[in-house]
Amino acid sequence: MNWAWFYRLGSPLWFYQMTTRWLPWLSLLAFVLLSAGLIWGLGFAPQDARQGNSFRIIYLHVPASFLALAGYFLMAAAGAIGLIWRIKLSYMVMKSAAPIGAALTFLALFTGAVWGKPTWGSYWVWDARITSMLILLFLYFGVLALQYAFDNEEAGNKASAVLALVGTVNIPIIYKSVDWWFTLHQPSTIKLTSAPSMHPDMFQPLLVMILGFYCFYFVSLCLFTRVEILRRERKTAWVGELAARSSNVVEEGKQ
Amino acid sequence: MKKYANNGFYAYLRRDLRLSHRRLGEAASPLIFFVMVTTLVPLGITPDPASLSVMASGIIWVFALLATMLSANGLFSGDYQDGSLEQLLISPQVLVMPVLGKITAHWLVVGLPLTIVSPLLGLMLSLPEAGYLPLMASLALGTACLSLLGAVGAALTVSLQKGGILLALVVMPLYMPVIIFGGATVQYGIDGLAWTGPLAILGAMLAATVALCPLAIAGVLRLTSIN
Amino acid sequence: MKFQFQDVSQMLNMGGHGFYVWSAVVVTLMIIIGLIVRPLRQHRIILNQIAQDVAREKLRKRAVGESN
Amino acid sequence: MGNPSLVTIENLRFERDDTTVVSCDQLCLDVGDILQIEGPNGSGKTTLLRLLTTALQPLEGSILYCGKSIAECRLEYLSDILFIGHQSAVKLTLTAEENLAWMAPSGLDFSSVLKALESLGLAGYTDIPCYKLSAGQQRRVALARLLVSDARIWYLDEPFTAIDRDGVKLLERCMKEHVSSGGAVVVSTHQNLDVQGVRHYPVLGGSSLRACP
Repeated sequence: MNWAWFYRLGSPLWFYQMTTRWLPWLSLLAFVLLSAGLIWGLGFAPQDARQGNSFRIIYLHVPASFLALAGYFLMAAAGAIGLIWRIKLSYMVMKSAAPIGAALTFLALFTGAVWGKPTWGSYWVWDARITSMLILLFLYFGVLALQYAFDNEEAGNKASAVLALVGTVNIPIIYKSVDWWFTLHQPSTIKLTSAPSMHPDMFQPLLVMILGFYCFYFVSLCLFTRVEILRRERKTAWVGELAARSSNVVEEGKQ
Repeated sequence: MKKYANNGFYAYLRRDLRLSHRRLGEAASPLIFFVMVTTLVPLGITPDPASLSVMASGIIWVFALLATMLSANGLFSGDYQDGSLEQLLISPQVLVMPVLGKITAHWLVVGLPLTIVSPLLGLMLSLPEAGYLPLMASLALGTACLSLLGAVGAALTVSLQKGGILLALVVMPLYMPVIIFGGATVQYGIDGLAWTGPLAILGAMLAATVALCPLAIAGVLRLTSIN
Repeated sequence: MKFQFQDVSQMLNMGGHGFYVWSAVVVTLMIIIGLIVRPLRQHRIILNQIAQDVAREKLRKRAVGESN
Repeated sequence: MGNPSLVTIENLRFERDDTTVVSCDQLCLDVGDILQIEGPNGSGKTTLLRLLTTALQPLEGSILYCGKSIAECRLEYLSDILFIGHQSAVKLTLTAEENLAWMAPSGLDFSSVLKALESLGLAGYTDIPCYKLSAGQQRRVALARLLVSDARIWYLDEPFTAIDRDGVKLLERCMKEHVSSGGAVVVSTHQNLDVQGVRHYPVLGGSSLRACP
């Protein structure tokens, strides 16, 4: 069972070259999807009967919370691969996934809060989904803080990988217990998240936005990972040559 | 296979209890913290018994959580400083048992006294009559859960100098389900509902953490003892 | 599927909810652009630093070469 | 105990932050050996010892105990080694007796613990908490393990720090007795031991070790 292809998959050089080729196309696709979805959702989708136009924030809130959660699982998976097969690249992917996930979770919280104001009259509502999203943000902060607390890079990667795994085990428990807690205290009010059977005209732009957010997520992840690769492999030959080549380009441009 | 005095669950349980016994002042500080900080509430918010009794169960649970978390740091940092953690890592035994022994010792020194003292604080915060039994039951199980989860945080931050506050940051989200069901148990008791329901869920959480946390801790101690 | 608003001012107002919708859109765009621009900037900074390291290394080697 | 040597290292390599800290092609430790690891500070001596005691995971290569890789007979190997590192692993609030009884093999009677401590010049200091002892005395409590332990392989990381001259002599005598009675010692120190038949092992840090001398 030769694992050559698997380890080749894990080589930073291969990842860097592969992303140099594919990244422009992926970012173009992300741009098209996002702008189309946004214009469609904000401009063309029909108004919601009860919430009026404020429901349009769903086109930002739902994709962001999807990505926030999916991002955490991706980060934990990258950490697990790093721990089990000791592939340096997967640690780099984990390190890059953390800040993006945290930013998207914050975005989900912000859009949720802004959405709460017109529908419920106050920015912060202890709704089940919003509360679980807040705890997810704390989980992200835990991983980020642990990552940069160690001066030994190796220990930092392993500790935050384990924390991400522990967090993954806890996420379903947290979500279930927050839902249960929510029904305990406010059984009557409608839940923000119960996706009302949406009119197809409203639903299609949401799908486009979710796809757009996924593409954007992978573009950003690749960009952050490439920076991490350069930082970690700065002593290798190919990085030195790459840097030399790019700085010449800059000098020629200057003359 | 040669056997050693320091192998296994009871060896570490006895040793840690003896260590805490030698430094009783230090061991009792979480308890004193728990009592003192609970007296802040009437001073800070309101001494009026009616409004206190509404908040009593939540307050006691939150401060029990904080007391356990503050004391979790000492679980491994003492051993790390004087080198006995390294001796533990290379001792011929499965790492899970001594870790469980240390956590049980931590619970006996911190969790149990909190549970025993909690009715006294219930009195101070005018907790309704029906709340005392569920309070003690939920704290007994809950503090054990908190000790186990806090130990995971302690293992993650053991090699850091300023690990204390980071431990709180790392462990706090993991504590949230425990406090939800802990508070709910007492609330159900006060409202006259069957409070054994949430208590059972707390028991399930304890079973899960007893099974999984020592494994995670053993893994983390081996991985991050690099320097 | 037709455009929901007659003119720009109605689109901005969005039946009174315009402020919330547009503030959410603005923050979303800021975060998305930020998550793209920041790594690109870091990428350029690191490349320049490495280029300087490589140049400095060459200098040192040449100096050592001349000295012995 | 079979003809393969007690501990064999085969092309061991360990990296820290992408720099090779330890790379040892071949090293064999037989019964009756005293192996002294020498080298400037930071040349990887302690890392090599920590690799031998499985505290660190090597990047490549393997360590064999009596011919079997330690991955298979991990508990057996660990029960046969004794490691004394820079830190003395002595709990300051416990007394010297309690500390030694804690680190000694189980079933060891109290008198032999006392005898070991006294022979290291700690008579009279054995029942007071260790924070009352000086650093040298605390170090001796850790070294008293050598007298009570029945592990065959000793890994000693700079055991002579904070130990006075006659303490050093006593330790060298212990090593000689241990080695002659079927044990082996790997010691990393800067002092030269006046013991015959010591094999020297310079660790050059970063560069690869020469083969078995």
